[in-house]
Amino acid sequence: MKSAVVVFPGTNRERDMVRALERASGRHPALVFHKDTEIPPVDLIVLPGGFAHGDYLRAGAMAARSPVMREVIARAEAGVPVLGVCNGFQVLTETGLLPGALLRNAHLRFVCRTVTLRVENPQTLFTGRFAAGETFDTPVAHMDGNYFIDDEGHRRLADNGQIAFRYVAGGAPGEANPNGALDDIAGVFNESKTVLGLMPHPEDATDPLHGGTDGRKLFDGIVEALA
Amino acid sequence: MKARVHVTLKPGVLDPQGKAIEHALDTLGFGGIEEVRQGKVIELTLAESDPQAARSKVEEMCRKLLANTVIENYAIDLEA
Amino acid sequence: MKARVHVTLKPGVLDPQGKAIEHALDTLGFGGIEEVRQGKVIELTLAESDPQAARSKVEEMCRKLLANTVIENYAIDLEA
Amino acid sequence: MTEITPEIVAEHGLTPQEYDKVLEILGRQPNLVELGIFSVMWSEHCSYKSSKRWLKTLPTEGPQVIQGPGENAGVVDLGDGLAAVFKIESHNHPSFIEPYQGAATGVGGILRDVFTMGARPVMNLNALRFGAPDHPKTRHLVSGVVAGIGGYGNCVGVPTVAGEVNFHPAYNGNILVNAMTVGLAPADRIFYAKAVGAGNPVVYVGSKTGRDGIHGATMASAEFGADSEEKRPTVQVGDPFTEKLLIEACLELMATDAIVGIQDMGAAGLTSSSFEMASKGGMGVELDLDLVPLREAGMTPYEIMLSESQERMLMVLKPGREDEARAIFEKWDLDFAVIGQLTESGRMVLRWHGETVAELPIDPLAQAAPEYDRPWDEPEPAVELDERALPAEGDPLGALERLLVSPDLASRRWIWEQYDHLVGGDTVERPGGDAGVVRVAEGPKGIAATVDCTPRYCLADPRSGGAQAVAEAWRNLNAVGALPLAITNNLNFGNPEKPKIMGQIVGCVQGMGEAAAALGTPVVSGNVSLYNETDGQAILPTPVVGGVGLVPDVALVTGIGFPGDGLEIVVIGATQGHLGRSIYLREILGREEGAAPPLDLAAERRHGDFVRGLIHGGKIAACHDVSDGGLLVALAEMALAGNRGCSLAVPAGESALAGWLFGEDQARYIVVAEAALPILEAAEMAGVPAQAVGATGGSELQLEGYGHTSLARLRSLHEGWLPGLMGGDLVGAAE
Ligand SMILES: Nc1ncnc2c1ncn2[C@@H]1O[C@H](COP(=O)(O)OP(=O)(O)O)[C@@H](O)[C@H]1O
Ligand SMILES: [Mg+2]
Repeated sequence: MKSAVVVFPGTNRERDMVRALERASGRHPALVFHKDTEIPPVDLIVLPGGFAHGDYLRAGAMAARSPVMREVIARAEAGVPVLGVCNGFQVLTETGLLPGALLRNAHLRFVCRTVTLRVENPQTLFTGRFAAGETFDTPVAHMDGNYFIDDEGHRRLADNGQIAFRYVAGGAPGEANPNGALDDIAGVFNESKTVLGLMPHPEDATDPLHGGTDGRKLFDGIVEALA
Repeated sequence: MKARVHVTLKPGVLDPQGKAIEHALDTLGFGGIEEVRQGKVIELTLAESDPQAARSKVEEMCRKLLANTVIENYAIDLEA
Repeated sequence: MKARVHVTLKPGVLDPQGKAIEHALDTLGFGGIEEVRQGKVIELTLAESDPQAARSKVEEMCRKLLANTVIENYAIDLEA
Repeated sequence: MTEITPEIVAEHGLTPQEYDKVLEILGRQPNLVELGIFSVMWSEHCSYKSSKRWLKTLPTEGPQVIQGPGENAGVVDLGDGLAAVFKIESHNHPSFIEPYQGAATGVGGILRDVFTMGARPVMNLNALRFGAPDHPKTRHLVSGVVAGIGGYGNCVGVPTVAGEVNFHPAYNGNILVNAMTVGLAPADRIFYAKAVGAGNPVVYVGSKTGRDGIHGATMASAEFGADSEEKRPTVQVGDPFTEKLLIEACLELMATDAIVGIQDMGAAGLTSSSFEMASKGGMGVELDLDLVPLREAGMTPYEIMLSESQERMLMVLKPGREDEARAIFEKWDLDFAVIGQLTESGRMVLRWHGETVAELPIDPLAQAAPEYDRPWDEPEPAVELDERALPAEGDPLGALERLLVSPDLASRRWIWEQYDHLVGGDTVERPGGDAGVVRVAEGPKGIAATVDCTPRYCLADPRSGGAQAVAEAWRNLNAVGALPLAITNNLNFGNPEKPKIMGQIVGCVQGMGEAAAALGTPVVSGNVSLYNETDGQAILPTPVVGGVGLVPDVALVTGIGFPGDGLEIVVIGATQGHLGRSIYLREILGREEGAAPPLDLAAERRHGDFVRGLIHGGKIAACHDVSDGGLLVALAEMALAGNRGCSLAVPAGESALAGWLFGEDQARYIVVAEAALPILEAAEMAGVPAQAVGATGGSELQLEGYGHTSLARLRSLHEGWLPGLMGGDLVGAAE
């Protein structure tokens, strides 16, 4: 599987992501800079975590309008799978590739801790290695992860299997839902399930030293689907 | 010419900051507060001096960047 | 009664957000922007109906919570 | 031109004697710009005039030391061509005035000190001291400081992996915010602040200069009065996004050989950075202030030279390399301006609008910086606590519960969950253990780091308290399996012009020096923050020690949590039951008195080496040092971390129970292993006291003869206190 990781000014989890992709695919992803207007031919485009443009104005807002994103949108519309993690998820909602928006955490604090996720739709190219309802642990680290969507959008997500993961009880002490997200939503797909955005960081749960390797299933599944 | 853009959350969108302020004001002993909403105000100083042209330019900025119309409304005030 | 509080950075205080917005608008091809500053607007719905009393109450809220007077100024507008 | 009156001199924090020296050096009256420069260069903050005499006594050398004090940060060798670059710095006064921005810019400042030397920052730590939990300002300060530290470090993408927090009324009017950064650099590519080569261009990069924090350095050097909040100086606002770009751009340029010298603009901004660089290289410098990128119109040379705007650096480049450097900074959307050059003159010449606005001799000004041997009182020895006169402890588990919810022992999770402690994907030990550990260069090596100080001991006995801070850092590093390499320190004290306070400084520095020598951890960098007093009330003496160690293989790192059932628990080190100055004495008996626990540095070293050997030999499954709260608290922490209970046999008689369970004897660790016996035997061979005390298992903490308490209950108490305190999170700006 060939992949590309997009780096905006202020992105800071690109290395974590690169290593997770390497572990799963055995190949080094291409790094693409925000000013680039071309992306090499790849099977997967990844928007990693961080604070693109400082997350000033709104998380992901400025990154969503950078030159490289025009190409990302074009590829996504042509069916190339896109994965956005944390800041990457925020960027994807700002471009409209994913529905909804990510508001400030309900408690207004940054939150970094391990959470437990439940897989809500295992029949996608991203989640094929999981069973329906399977739970796994992964860290979160964000300030704006409070997923919001209006009632009608919410209904459509639910009806169409677009809710990818929900926060459930299990992880560290504290509430299961770390940010107040509507309906405990941690990640969503686009309508055709070729774009996935999620707040947690599966890439930081791929090495025994991370304290758990549950995140590998996600990456291994993607590699398997796209090989 | 100066433009002031107010960006506010649409009614019905949860406003964690507004909620927190409401709660804090309450804790500080301020009673009689029915609702608090927090928004952004963005002040732009423009070279443009024609109000009509300035407004349409700022409109475009709002649609393209300043507001996320999935969750936010915006309003523009111009000052000479 | 509604009160609208504008909280803005004092002149001279660095405004990283405003700076970044300015830069982003520039990159999007909007020329002729001389300065951008970002502030907050807080809308309060109060039970109080007397303008005088409302204003002095909101004044106090600003000093105690809404504005950080070390780096911010505030202005209050009342609407009936 | 402004007439320089005695009032103006005094406003600049210079004494009449110091001003006489100014006149002597210049042979004329200074103008205002020049006076401003003298004022910041000779401030306590920049000149260390009260502490220098004592700092010189600290051990700073060792085979592992690549760079000791005197540069932006210290550098130690990690082997394999790698070096750790680290320093700690205070941002106490600004954080009290504006907690979010004060703490945030503190983190920004220490990050710059580290990447200035060519290192990529890989871990942040912080040591915080707040007033009494119920003081009306405390919640607001805690909430702002923690959010500010997180806001900056999280955005820049450096994991915050460890720290410490104390609450005490002595900090009501002066909180302490000490931030530490550890970076990783190639050992043969360290960058220094020394500028050489006449004609070489002086280059300004980063953010524009505004009117921020003018006189921050002098503010950090003056005592607070009740009116300080009124006189609020312009507070600096941090821009972590720009800092992140600055890190990337600087490291990119550092990969070339274009840089001659580089220095961040910290306190006293352009003045101290240009002065220090020229002074170190024995050069002169000429700056054209019209070329400095400015944020505001109408700034004067005085303001330009004294501004403390953040996220700026000064560099001297090799001639002809400007374009190459400019391209990198422009790629990252940062300002870049050649603002002057080095000269042979040995003088600093500032030009503005075609005129010379200041001309100062560099060396005489640096050499003549005041240095005081301030009078100091030998601290009075604390009276030993008569432990036999204490009431017998009839309810040890009840006492444990009360200790676990006490301000200094309750869980800090509420704080460190606001710090991104995982970014980078290399965090091996998260906050909550003994030291933070980060894997470096794809492993197997790692760096461990910790910050420690026990101010209540320092108050009782500055000398032993200063030593204890070093010993505790040493212990925390050993406990994760790191070989301690070196330390940095942040000396936080009251007004040094008072002999009593000066006596605390002298004692703590002496103790720190003795311990650093005995434990083989030289001091390679540090920071001094004096005048932490409000209305004559000084803080507790707080000489914070930041320790850095090498983990040879991160796979060997031991955590504090009990990893399984049926493991045997061994205490390394002698338990004598010293209760003087303990948390037990303060929290359970309401007394802050007695002598600090005695410290035996030779034993400390022996026990530490022994424990590290066990870890490297793969002989133990978990390890925790015993510190605040004593043995039972340490065991409870291990049980909670592993979510597994234990049972404990109490060898002591009823009368000595409290001392055995809660005494704070030094040089102790708890280790757990499959079997105690081999460890006891090895300890005996090594001349190290060791005692088997119990075994792990179950969901309760059981104290034979005294009943049990459930982990669930302990957890809810331990985890509940800080969130409970901070409950009404958003506390008023002006509260
Ligand atoms: N300000 C802080 N930032 C990050 N971690 C912290 C902070 N304060 C405390 N911690 C973490 O909480 C744990 C307990 O702190 P402390 O009791 O001071 O440890 P120790 O007794 O081992 O020095 C440690 O892992 C420490 O790193
Ligand atoms: Mg410890």
